[in-house]
Amino acid sequence: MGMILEKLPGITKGMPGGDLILTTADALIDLGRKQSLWPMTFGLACCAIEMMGSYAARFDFDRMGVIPRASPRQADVMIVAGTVCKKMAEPILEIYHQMPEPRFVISMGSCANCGGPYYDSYSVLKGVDRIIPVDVYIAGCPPRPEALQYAFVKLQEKVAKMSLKRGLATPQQEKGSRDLTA
Amino acid sequence: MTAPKPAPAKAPLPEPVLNRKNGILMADRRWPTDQWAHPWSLPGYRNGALMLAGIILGILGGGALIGELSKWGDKLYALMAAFATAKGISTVAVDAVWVAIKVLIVLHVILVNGLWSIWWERKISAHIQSRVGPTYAGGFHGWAQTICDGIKLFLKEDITPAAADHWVHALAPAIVIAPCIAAFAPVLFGTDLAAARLDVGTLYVFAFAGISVIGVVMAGWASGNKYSLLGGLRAAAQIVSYELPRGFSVVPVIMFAGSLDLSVIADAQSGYWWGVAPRWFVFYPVVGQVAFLIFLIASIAETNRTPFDIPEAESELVGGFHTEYSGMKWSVFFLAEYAYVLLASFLLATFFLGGGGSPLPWAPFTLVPSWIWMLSKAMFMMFVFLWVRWTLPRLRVDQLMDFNWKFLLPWSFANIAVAGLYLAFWLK
Amino acid sequence: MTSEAATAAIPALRSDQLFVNLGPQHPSTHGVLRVGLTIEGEVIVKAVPDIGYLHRGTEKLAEARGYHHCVVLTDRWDYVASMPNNLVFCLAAEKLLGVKATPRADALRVMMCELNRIASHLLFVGTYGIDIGAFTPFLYAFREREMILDLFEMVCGARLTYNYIRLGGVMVDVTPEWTAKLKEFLEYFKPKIDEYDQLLSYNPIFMARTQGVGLITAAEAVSWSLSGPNLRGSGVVYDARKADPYCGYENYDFDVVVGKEGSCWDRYFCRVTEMRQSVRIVEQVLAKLPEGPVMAAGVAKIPKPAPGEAYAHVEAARGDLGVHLVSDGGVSPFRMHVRAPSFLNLAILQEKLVGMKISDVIALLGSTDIVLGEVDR
Amino acid sequence: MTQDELLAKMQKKFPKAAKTAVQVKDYLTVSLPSKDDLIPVAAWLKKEGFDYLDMLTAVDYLGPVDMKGYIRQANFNVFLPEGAAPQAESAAVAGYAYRPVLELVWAFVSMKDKARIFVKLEVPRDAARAPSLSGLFKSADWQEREVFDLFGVVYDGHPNLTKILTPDFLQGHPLRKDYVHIKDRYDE
Repeated sequence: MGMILEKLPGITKGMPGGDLILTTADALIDLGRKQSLWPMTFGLACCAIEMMGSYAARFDFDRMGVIPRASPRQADVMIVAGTVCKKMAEPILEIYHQMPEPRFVISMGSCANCGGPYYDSYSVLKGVDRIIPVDVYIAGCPPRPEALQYAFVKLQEKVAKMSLKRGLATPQQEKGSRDLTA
Repeated sequence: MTAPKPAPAKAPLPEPVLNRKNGILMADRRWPTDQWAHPWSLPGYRNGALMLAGIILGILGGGALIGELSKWGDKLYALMAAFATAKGISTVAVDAVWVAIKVLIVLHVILVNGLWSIWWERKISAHIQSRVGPTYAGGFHGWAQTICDGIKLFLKEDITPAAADHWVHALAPAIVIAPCIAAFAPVLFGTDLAAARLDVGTLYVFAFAGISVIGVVMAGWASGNKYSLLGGLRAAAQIVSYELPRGFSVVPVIMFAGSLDLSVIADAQSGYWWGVAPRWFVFYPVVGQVAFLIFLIASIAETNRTPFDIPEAESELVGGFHTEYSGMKWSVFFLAEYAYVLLASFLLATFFLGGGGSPLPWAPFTLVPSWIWMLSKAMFMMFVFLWVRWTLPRLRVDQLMDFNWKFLLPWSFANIAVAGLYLAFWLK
Repeated sequence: MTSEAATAAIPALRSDQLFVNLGPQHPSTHGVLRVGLTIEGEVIVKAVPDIGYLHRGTEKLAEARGYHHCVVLTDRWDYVASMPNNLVFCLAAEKLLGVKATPRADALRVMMCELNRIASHLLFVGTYGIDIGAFTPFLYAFREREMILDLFEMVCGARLTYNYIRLGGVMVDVTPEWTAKLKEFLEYFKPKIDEYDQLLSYNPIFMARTQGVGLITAAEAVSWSLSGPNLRGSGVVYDARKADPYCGYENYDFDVVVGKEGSCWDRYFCRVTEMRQSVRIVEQVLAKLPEGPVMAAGVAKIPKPAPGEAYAHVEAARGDLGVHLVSDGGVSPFRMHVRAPSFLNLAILQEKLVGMKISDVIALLGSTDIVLGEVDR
Repeated sequence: MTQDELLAKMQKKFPKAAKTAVQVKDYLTVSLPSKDDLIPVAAWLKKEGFDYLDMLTAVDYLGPVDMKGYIRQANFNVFLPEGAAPQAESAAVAGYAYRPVLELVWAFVSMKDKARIFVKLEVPRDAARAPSLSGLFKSADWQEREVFDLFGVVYDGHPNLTKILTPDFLQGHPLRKDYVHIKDRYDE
């Protein structure tokens, strides 16, 4: 199915109403992807408790179609919630590469953004974007569940801008993001 | 030494546009609490409601059309046969077309059910857990959530893990869902509204329902992942051992109805005791309730749902046998689970709740067409499935096996014995 | 010929062992803990817990921070209940500085720690329900926990890392409407604990899954030096609030909750009953809340305590949390060692897991209620 | 049982165990002259009711901490203006008895009569060896591995003395005062 869609821009180039088909296909695909972003239960430290709080009753994320999935194979978004230590960097990379293709990363909390309160520690990675491309950063230590929700809204806007002409690549990959081991 | 250049005059910052009209701060209609205070004024909400209403009317209309046309099923077939012979086409072609129509109708029941029950489960589980299920997906209470999930899963990258055995990995989902679709052939959708009227209906259904365990084990073994191997083996043990009580709990129903044919079983439950209580098998004093409960528990175990969801226990085996599946292959597993739940609820409605028959003999109830009664009973049983899932914790593997072999099976044998006594003395 | 001999006789039937990684990314390991399980069929033959995936080296960082800055680091040890972390560091530093917190500050400290214990046990009830397979209690427990977090937010502005207890007292005083809201919460919360009992504690499947599973005898608990509900679950009566009272715990009456046989259910039930005791303590503190300032005078902006050593320990939600502070008279602590209860509660796994089934591994791991921030520090 | 009774009882049994000059605030602290009498003292304490090994740690008295052990740019404080003098380093305090020695600390608790005693043992920094208490107390197993990992103290008789907290590729023992951090691939 993905293969047919990759050929669609080429096919519709010559047809009279070609662009109309492309834009409607884009709109439908992006709507589908936007409304069902499935994160992976991947809590590292204190931000994980806030993430659990956001799946709970008051900040219910199921409203936006966000259900936490246990296995990386079925997840679209990886929320890196907490301090990324050097010993944990290896498993994170492995899990990132197990996720199927249109995947996104939300770096939650100042520890994941740039090392946070552990800026000078010998065993903390100064920001998860040193090993995997990050789509949305959330400031705060730990950021409030509303901030995580706003990050999902921002991610949805980013997903809505993906289009077939650019070959279903995620916005991050279009900019040729630095994926060390891609 | 030239004097440092004066800093370029920066353009003054634009005046912040406050939400102010002629001086008064406008109550921002976009604030969520206001927005959902009176939702009907929202365009998205109204359009969503209209779309949903259109879809529901379409499905009900289609159902009613098929319900009515099925009454003249034989005449239609005769008409087609006559037309075919006039044109010189062989009757085999007519049969093929006739069967194709029925298969398409039943297949659509299963697929539409997939859409409906996944959304329904997420809404019910949310309201049980004092939260609000998907609301933004289709504008009106998130009705399009499953469609969005479907579109996204359709376009996910299809990963086959390197350590996996390619063919077995790709074939497993097919083997899980194919028997379930085939098992829907004799299932009753209303009084004598079934795709195929088999006189060995019950046996046929249980035979096909048993094949899916091969697919699950294939998925478990072929994924090359230790967790899915464990999940696959657990699933095999569980499904095979719960086939027995499920089969034996239906034997009293067959003894009372006198035949394996589902429609005969449904008709055997028509009529009313003392003019009020419907003669459903579930209301037979002791035998009915015990058989109903054993069949319900065994069906829950058969469809791998909590409290028997050991194969895909999220907290232990990460994802169970479908850990390594992504995108469309995984959603086939997901669809198969809900198809089996639908199959189980239709069987429960047919065996124990007098499928198609109306619970009260008076006028307004009997005028309701039989397929609406059948659908409402099946949906009620599906609600019980969902309700059990979100309240009970999970059993351990050996407890689950002990419960089956040491509790369910002996009770189903005792139930058959008591049913025999009923036949000998009461139902002569 | 016994069955084992029979299977051994036929080599093809001998089941080889499987090495399974209860990996660093696993829904029910409460964070990043890896347990290398060697299993045979469903039974575990060998278990090697592997920690350090969240080791941030806070003990090394404390040696480069001022005393006031270290209080920020303490919030991130046991991030589920971080009030006791602040308290234990401040008690040790106050012993070095020779400063005594004001009576009102002591009462506020006790109240905040007990509220935080309730919030932490609520999170435990929720996640333990998910480990055993019941998804719904998680949502109910988090509904109450959000109310407590609202109270904390009213007082100190943060939901999780409060930084509320400072050297010499408490950050800010408590407003009258805060105490009114607290009373209202306590009235609302008491019947809720019975609801958890009915929903989870006395649920037959839950009891079947947890009673008689992961038995830890009193001698083993003492030898592995467990602490908190894990120790009391095995019947040992030891509570730092009674043994070594601090901040005025001696003039509140509450009883120490003790389990009987040290099974997963006993540890779970100790925590649920402890919530009731904490509600009793908070009510008594509210009743006789002393007046006066909340911050002791005489704490310098950059404190330089006299050279010496101090050890303070507190009954945190997970056990007996202690801090050993050594000062050489300089700006920053010369050495700060954290006696983390979860680090010791986790060590017993390598011996207890052998011979259990996989579902019981999750049950036992959940019942010890460890938090990885505290294990790895 | 007050501290003095406990000290008296202990000195009757072990005359060499002296009360240390620097006491841990309001707890009894005893120091042992050599590492051979650690096991007898621990065994005796266990019989006396101190059967709960509460804490096991080490302190490095070499001198103020070396700033190269941290990954810090020259001026990490963003609020200081460009070129300002970096934040005050942790300077040595005049008159404090720094000595090149690792001091191992054990804390035993007796739950019956709510008493706590700290036992100290000074060990040379380079060949830091000490007998392992994992025979008497099972909880010593992980705590000794942690002190080995962060300080480099080798405990004789420990079942498996390996790294527990720091990542495998980290050389050196971080909590030593003279630890210098070697940049690895995650630091560039």
